[in-house]
Amino acid sequence: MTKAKGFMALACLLGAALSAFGPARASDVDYGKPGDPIHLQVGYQPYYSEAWSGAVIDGLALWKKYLPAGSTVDFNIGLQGSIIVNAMLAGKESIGYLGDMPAIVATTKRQVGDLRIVAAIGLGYDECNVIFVRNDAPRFVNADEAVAWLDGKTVASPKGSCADRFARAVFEKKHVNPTSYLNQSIEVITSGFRAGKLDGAVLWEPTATRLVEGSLARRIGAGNNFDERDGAFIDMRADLIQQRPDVVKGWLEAELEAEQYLADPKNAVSVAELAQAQTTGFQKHELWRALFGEYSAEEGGAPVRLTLPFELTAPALEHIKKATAFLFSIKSIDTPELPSDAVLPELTTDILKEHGLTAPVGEIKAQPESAFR
Amino acid sequence: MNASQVPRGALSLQDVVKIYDPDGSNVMAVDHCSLKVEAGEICMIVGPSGCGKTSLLNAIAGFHDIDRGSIRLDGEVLCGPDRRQAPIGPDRVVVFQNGALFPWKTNLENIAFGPIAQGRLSRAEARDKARAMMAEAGLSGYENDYPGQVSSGLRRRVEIVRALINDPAVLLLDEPYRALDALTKSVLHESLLEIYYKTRKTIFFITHDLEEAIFLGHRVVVMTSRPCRPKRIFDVDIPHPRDYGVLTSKRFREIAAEVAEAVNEEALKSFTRGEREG
Amino acid sequence: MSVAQPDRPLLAETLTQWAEAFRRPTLYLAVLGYALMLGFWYLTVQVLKLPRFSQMPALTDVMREWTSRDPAYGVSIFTPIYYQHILVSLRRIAIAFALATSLGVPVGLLLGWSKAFRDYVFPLFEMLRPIPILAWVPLAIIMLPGDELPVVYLTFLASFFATALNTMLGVKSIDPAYVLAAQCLGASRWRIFAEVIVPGALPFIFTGLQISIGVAWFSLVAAEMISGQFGLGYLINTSYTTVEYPTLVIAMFTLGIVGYSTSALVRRVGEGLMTWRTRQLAMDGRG
Amino acid sequence: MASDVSLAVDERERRSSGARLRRKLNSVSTRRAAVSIVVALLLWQLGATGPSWLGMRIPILGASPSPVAVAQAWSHLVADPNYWRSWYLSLLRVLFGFASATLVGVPFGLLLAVHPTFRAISYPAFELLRPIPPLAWVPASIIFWPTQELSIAFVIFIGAFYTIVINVLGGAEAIDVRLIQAARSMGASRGNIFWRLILPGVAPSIRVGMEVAIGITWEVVVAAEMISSGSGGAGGGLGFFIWNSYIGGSYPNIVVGMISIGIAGYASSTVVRVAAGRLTPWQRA
Repeated sequence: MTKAKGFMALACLLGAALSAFGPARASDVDYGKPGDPIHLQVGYQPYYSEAWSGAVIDGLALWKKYLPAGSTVDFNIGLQGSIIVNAMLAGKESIGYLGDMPAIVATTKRQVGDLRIVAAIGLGYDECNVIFVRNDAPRFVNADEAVAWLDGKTVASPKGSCADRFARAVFEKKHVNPTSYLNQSIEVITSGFRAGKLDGAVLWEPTATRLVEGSLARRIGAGNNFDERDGAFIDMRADLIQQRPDVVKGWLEAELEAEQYLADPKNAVSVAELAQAQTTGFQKHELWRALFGEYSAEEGGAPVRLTLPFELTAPALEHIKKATAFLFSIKSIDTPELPSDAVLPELTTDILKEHGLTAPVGEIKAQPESAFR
Repeated sequence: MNASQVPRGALSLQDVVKIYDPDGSNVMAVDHCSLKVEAGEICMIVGPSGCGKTSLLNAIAGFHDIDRGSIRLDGEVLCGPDRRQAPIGPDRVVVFQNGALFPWKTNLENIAFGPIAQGRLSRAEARDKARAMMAEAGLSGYENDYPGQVSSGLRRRVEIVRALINDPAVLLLDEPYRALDALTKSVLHESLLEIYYKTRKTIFFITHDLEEAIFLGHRVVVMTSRPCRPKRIFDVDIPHPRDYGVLTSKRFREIAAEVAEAVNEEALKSFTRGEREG
Repeated sequence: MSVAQPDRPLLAETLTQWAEAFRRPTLYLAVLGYALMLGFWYLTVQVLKLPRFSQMPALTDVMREWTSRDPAYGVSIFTPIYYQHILVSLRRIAIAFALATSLGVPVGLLLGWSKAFRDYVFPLFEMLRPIPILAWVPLAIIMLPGDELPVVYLTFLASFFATALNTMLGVKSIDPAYVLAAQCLGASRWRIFAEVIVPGALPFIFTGLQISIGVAWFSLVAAEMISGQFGLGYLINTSYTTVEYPTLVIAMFTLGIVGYSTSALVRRVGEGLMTWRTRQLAMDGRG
Repeated sequence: MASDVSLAVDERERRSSGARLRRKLNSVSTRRAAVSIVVALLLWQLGATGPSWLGMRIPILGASPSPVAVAQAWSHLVADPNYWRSWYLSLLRVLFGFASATLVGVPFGLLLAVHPTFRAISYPAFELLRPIPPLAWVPASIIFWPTQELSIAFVIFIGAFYTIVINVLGGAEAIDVRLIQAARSMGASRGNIFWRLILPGVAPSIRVGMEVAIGITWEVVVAAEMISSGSGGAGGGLGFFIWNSYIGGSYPNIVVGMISIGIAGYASSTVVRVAAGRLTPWQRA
């Protein structure tokens, strides 16, 4: 037994050595002092048109104007918001462009990482909430009939995304029960339709327009048909907000300029070109139509494709509140309401006041086909 | 199983040649070997290791073909010019060097395997006959054990009984007692003789052990080194039935000296050639 | 491997073994080993919050979630969904394993026994085998209808190769003397196949089955992660994308436990069926 | 009638490799192998191009790309540098994961075998995690490790590590205890018993462990690349190449990727077999 005692001693020694590390708030990332150049890691989604303001900041390098000299920014592509949330929680990224569900879920993981919602960059009805059925599905009179058809079918949607939240909200509202509700990424869904394996899917633009233009599936409705909004937000790590208010303000200034650029109709085509440069497998027209083109009413289209609140306006806060309650009911998060300081509206409100602007800072109206050249 | 049947098991090998042709460098294992074994005779084959004795036995059993000459059993052609390879059959049962009892069958099932496989007896009849033969061979009580559970000596006796139940014309024994200790060997020699005296089966027995050859055999055939051919045949004129007392008799010593001298000559030749154990 | 003496009642036998176990130090050392591992996990994640470790789910959170009546993310031993994931995975493993065994063993026996069959089939076999099973995932998704079939197919493929190969090795390992002895005793080619080749290859077949169940779990997890619905692999991947880390760890440990018990079952069944083998091993082989 | 089991006299000494090779080439089995491969390819070609000659799609085979399409795709890819880059990346990951697993696994296995108390403590914990398949570690590994490269390397490490340790342990236990007693009776110290006796005794099972482990590393690297590419990684490698071909809808490339991995796997296991063979010269087959 003497050997065992030896090992016991060794184990205690090991424990002591580890605790010598000192319980520094190890999970905080050190961003340096205000004014120093900063090396930012940003998680953004060129494959999610509601959050294209991130793509515009990257494409036009707007961040250079507002961040301290010598700073660098790495733009990391996430195929869906929750991938970015994982990276932000792990401290690999500190700013994230997220759909409503991941943005909300991110603020409920305090024991892993402290993230806050700082800006509402888009509110709409058919940017994230778009429903598809297979091409050979029967003709439907309206969206309700189409959704009813999905009962007992195979439906796919990227779990943990804004589309997932919308899909489950609609299925609950319309008492629809697909036999298999698959968790598949937007890519797998695209090839799933190509291989004829899916009956339906719920996903976001621009992949939605790609399915339509590639005639891989048929769009049968969106948020407008079910009075279900979709929204996109910016989350930031609390330690970044606390250590570097200058960088946060600078980034939000760049965000404001990007949203104003998006709101100007004549920039539509250049935004599409810019998005094409940051994605693979998309035609320019698909990207243009995803945010700026028009869709018929029965396809769930509406004259206004997207409003750009920038500030956390009342409708944006209402949407967050409603979505949080729903996410708790389906056990996606473990609290019925977000912590009080999870949402920080004052950051964007101050900037708007400085610029003498009021939210929303812009609106994207559907343009006729002729507008694309 | 009475001895009054027409005596069977007369083997005659004429001019048998066996050439192995692994990768073109053909090696002659058996060189114009001619040998006659009377019905009911215990014929002992002795020779240096790797001299081709086993190939001879394999040819008789039909495990492989021969290149020239012929082998007859009771006058019938087993293999010859028009049929190179003898058919394998229960008339010539082989008992292998390190045993071939099926480990997954009990001793009884092993013995009953032959008659059932040939369809001569029903499962029940075969089992009864096997149980009777085991009793006769002093093996009762071990029927339901697996071979792995009994001693190697006992296993060897079960294997002999497994051969005998098919009433073969010839028993082909390929150094069956090689891996056994001297004590077990002597017990097995006596049990083999006991069985022989009851059945008078022809026994074609290959061995390295000179004393074993002389003690058991009517005749001892000393083979040359590779390629093997009968070099000298000794008649062991000690009368049967024999018991272990024979080993110390003068006549036994004389024969042993002569046989040893003939064998050593060949053994030296094959040793210098670095023959591995055949 | 000690063989329990049949005359002493089994209960007495196990009780004495338990009593001995408690006296020997190994039990305490094993507990120490587990304590050290869990302690390391608890220490680094919760107490010290080391740089990389702080993101990992905490030991107490995982345990609380696993055993809570109303788990935060809906998965614990008290929720039916937990058992649905386990059952779906087990069903897939069972189907794939059964198919792989019922196809793999005969093919393996034929590969070992008949030269013609081996000449024709083995080259194809050897060309397909080096391709990692999971490289088949995209092709499986495209070629096979539905989302259940590709997952089962992948699991089947991994097991099939393992079973067939080991069965073939089993046939090859049989001492030729048995075949010749059976021929001497007048057995037909078919009877030799049934009463010599098959029993003779059994030990290898059972090692093959144990490898096959392990490989099956290996492929099932990955297949479920990529394209499945329900199942432990699926649960692992989904709880990653939806940032439910405690559920992720629960799924991993559950997978470990379920995987281990199925392999142990296969091993126990194997040993049971081969009574002659176990007794033979106890008597240290044939003389 | 006798089955293929031959009872030829010992032929190994008289075998000359030249003759053996020539004999093997035109032997019956090689001809049959050629026939079966050609027939398989033909069936696949006909199956895949069902509509062209049969007018309708054949159920399962119909969805697969035809061998001709695969060959064409491969001819384009050969000129494409990042096809070879994915080879390079996957090979790098396999090598890195395999080497680290061997460097850690062999000593750990030996320590388990030699040191009873260490074994009593760490083996149960080691066994607790063993049934968890390596790929179940991918998400946890992505969370834990800072870069995607490290995450995949860790998963490969897990796959190979367990195999090597189990084999080394098995090998050490199989050493005939009488050898150790004999060495000890000749006054051998613990040190040289280990170096002179246990290590060479375990060498063959280290070799087997490495050969099995390299196979597993290929299984793991492909899947890890696929899974992590599914969750946002952009790491490249043959697994990623296959996944990208699937996503991009260019199905012939998928089959090219599969065959490439088969070749890479086969080549690396041969290299390991030869290299590890050095470990046990006395075991020359």
